[in-house]
Amino acid sequence: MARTLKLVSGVEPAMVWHADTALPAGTDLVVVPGGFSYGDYLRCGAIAARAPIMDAVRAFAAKGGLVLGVCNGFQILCESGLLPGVLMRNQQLKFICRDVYLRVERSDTPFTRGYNAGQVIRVPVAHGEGNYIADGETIARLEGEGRVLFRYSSPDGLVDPDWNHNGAINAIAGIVNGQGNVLGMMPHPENHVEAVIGCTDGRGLFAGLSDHFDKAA
Amino acid sequence: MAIAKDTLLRNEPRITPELVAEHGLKPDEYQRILDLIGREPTLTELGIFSAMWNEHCSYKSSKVHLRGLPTEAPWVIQGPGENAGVIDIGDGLAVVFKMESHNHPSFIEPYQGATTGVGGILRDVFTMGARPIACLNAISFGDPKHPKTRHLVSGVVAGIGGYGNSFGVPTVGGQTRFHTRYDGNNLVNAMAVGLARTDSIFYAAASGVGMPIVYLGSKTGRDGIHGASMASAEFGEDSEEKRPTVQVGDPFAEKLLLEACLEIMRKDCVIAIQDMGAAGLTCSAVEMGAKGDLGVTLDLDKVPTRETGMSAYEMMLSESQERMLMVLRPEKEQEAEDIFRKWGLDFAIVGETTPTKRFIVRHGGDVMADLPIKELGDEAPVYNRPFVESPKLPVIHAGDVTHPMSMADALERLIGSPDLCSKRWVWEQYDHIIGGNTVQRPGGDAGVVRIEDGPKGLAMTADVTPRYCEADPFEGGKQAVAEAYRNLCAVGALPLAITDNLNFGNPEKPEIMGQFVGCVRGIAAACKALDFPVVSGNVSLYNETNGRAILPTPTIGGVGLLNDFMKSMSSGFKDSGDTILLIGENPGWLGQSLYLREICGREEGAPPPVDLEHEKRHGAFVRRLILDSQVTAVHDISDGGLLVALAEMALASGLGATLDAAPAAVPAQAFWFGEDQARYVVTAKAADAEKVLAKATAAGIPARTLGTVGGKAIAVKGEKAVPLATLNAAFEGWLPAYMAGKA
Amino acid sequence: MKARVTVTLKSGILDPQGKAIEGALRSLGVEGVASVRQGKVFDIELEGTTDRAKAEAALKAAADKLLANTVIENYRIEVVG
Amino acid sequence: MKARVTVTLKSGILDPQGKAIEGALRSLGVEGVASVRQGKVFDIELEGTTDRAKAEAALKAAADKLLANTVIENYRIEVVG
Ligand SMILES: Nc1ncnc2c1ncn2[C@@H]1O[C@H](COP(=O)(O)OP(=O)(O)O)[C@@H](O)[C@H]1O
Ligand SMILES: [Mg+2]
Repeated sequence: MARTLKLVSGVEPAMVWHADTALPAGTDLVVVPGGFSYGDYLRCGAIAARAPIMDAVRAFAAKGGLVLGVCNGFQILCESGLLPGVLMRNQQLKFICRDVYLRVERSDTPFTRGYNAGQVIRVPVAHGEGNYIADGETIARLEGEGRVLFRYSSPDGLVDPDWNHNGAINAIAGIVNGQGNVLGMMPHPENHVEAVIGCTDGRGLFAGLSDHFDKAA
Repeated sequence: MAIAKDTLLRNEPRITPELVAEHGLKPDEYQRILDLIGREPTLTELGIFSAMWNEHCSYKSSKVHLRGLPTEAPWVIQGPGENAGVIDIGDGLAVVFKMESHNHPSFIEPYQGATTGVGGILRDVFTMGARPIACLNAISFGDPKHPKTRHLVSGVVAGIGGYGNSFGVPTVGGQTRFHTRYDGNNLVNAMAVGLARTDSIFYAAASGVGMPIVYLGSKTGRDGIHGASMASAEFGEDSEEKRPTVQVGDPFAEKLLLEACLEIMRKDCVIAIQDMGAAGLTCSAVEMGAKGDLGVTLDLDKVPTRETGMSAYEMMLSESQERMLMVLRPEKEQEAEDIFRKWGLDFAIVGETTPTKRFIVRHGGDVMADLPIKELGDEAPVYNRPFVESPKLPVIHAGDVTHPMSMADALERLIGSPDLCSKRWVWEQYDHIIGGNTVQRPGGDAGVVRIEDGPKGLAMTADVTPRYCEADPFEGGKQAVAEAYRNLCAVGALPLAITDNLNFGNPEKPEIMGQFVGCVRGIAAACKALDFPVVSGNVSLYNETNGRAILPTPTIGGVGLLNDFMKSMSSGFKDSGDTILLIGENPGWLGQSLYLREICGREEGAPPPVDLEHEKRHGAFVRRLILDSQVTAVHDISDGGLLVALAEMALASGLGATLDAAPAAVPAQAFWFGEDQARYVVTAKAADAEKVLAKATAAGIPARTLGTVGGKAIAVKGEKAVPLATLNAAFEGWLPAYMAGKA
Repeated sequence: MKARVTVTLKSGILDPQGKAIEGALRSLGVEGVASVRQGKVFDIELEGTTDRAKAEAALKAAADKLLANTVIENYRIEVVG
Repeated sequence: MKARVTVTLKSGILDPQGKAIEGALRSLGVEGVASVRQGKVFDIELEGTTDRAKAEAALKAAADKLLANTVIENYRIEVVG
């Protein structure tokens, strides 16, 4: 993740220790990366969501700062209350590492401005608990407010159970909060930014963010 | 304060012949102990001897033969004998790697057994100062129809994934096989590969007298007591009952341990380091002292424990995971301790080095053990066990084989057979992309990872064909090395070195010992001829249940270097119209082939001979073609033969192939399904094909055109074409269906 | 003091593990299984307190803050002595 | 008929999850936690039988075959009616 941020934005990201209580001054994007925090014991992301640094992340998000959580980072954001819902075990109860296709639902957000609405991208997933679930009301609100940014689909954009590898409700792969400044997603766009490593479909997310900050500056 | 001749220590029983036997020591071995120390050992001492002198730690049956393996080359920094082997890859970087078995624990508790196997091998690698960058695993299970097999596959795969995924290292390759001879003894061989700086590699030998010995990591519990002795004993009917305390892995603790170890190594705090593996504290402390020509005194009252009332015996034999022993620079002790506390790990000074060359263990005010430290290792029994060579099997002539079905049906059947089918169900449960450096994922010939930011890349593979080893141990040993070599060449890597994991039955049986000796000699011959030295390894014997041994399974883990990872070659066809070429001779060897076994129902004959000179020349030729960008895809030919290799290339790409008929001189089935060695399939742009053929002629290497890439089927002239969709269903279908209970 | 906190999924929340176990039990020939729901138990030892009410308060804090995800899970505390 | 099967780790078997939770509770300021061990519960509904003994036998089979890993875990069955 750190490598991707640098590769796409040209800016070296700062690492923050879980027990710290403040974010570096001038932070414009907080990324909560993947990676089995605390062995994913108890529930994925549950222990990390309660780390001291998360209060600072919450405060940053409350002020409108952009937060991106990928994989375990998505789980942490849900557990910490920044995003609604939970990520349950994959439907087949197995860890799955493979490339999946995502339909980008909107392009008018800082996270997805590098894509076109309806575009299908190929990125890998690597998780055992990525099955997004929330109560009916929450799902209705997410859908009604257009807060689902990524959905598992077929290579030509069809949303279909065969292409929803973990069984998530409505094939949800990534959502934003009500203010639209916190994104959580299970797939790993940061792993598909170099042609030699797979493909470059994930680049759009980071390039879009970079663009967003350039415009804002 | 030595132990007097007749002291009976607190709560320790007298040593009886039964107790000696329970510790896996033979009467003459016990006599050796008596002679060595001049008195009856305490129970703790008996435990220490049993741990040090069992097969697992002492290599007593294998040592004399392992000496024959070539272990040197200009690029070898550290050969066998340390926690892992180390090779130089230039730019001040070293690759540290090793493979190790966790067979018995994985049979008793597949998930935890596999998990702790992965944890142990990762520790071996980062103990040397390397950051793990990839894992592989070679796993063998019994007959799919055996009632336990499905449960074992499911547990082992989940366990390997469970640990590696959580620890955060990609698993990029391996091998998965089935055979009824593994019914009661499945094999789990785990390999880890790490990256270090050549100027900061750490070793186990202590130095300096009066140096603090530090215990790091997780607390000690009663886990796996007798694990190492168990790994050296045959299973009987009652093994289900004799369940020892199972070790449980804690990948999160290990991740912390890794970061803490690398940090204190960077800060130059470490003189010597040794992970606690089999027989934990005993083996690690003795090795540190003995290698440094020093004595060691341990004070067990200082050892962090998880349970109350642990005896000296239990502490010395515990196999609790995620623990390390270190000798620190005294002036850096505080700094090291602070680092460990920061990572939330236990840190305790549990002893010191002494000039006496004695291994002294104190507990609760008593001396529980006082033994000569060098002799504990050096005087371990060494056996040159009697062995008989396996009888040579007859060569099966292709013309004498009758063929029960069409080529098309045979291909479909073979590609969907347990050994040849896709292992996607397995490797999709392993995170093979974490770290963002995986250039070639599982499913090809070798896994390839980028080294740091490039341009170098590392290729790795794990191979062995046990049925060849059974039929002819010497040729089988050669073949395992040759196949690893081939898989590395096929992705364009220069093969550098191997680790071996030698899994066999009971060495006290001359036939089994004969298999062992034959395979080791074969491996040695191949390593010598291919400039492919052995830098680390592991021996697992006594893999028998009720007197039936596993197939001899010397797994070879090979590592190779790509100077430019962007040039790594993959096996899938690339473009319609590319010409398909065969490199190597194809006389059509059917003995011990999967065709003969799966299609004709005959597991028979001598296995294909391996011409090491051909392997070397054909491998170099293929690497050259890749470097010169004259080929578009490369795949080596192994199990299943030529047509299976072609089908795999097609399935990896979705592009079919149109193939000429087999030459008249060779029976068609033998041509397409024979398992001759030293062969590759390559594809080239039509315009380059002639150049490749000319180059081969000039180099004296057999090469011929086979056909053209294109279409949606494998179409051999004069045979029924097999649609890729049909092949794909068979290839991808079997394992998921089997695991779902439907096959 | 010893206590057990039992965490179970709220009804209406899908339980993929429970479902899978249900199916597996049926295929193992265990008869009459209508449904399975999986939950967690935490056996907790408390020290330094003999006051039951205090212990229960501490356990409630533990459950609310960490052991249960109250969006999808219920919990129950028993102090067993 | 309803039943609960509670599966707990045998004593002496390491519980990494419990250990991590223990540490997390402490750093969350939950006081007095000496140790945590995590286990599982299965809430099972049985149909087609009203015979308690039969139900218990079926549950025992379920626990032995699937719910518990008897190498490292113990289980307890309660039929709750
Ligand atoms: N247990 C495993 N773990 C990871 N990858 C595996 C495993 N088993 C098989 N594979 C992958 O499946 C592919 C086919 O394996 P195999 O038939 O052994 O290949 P080869 O004949 O080239 O040695 C390889 O890419 C291998 O890495
Ligand atoms: Mg191969």
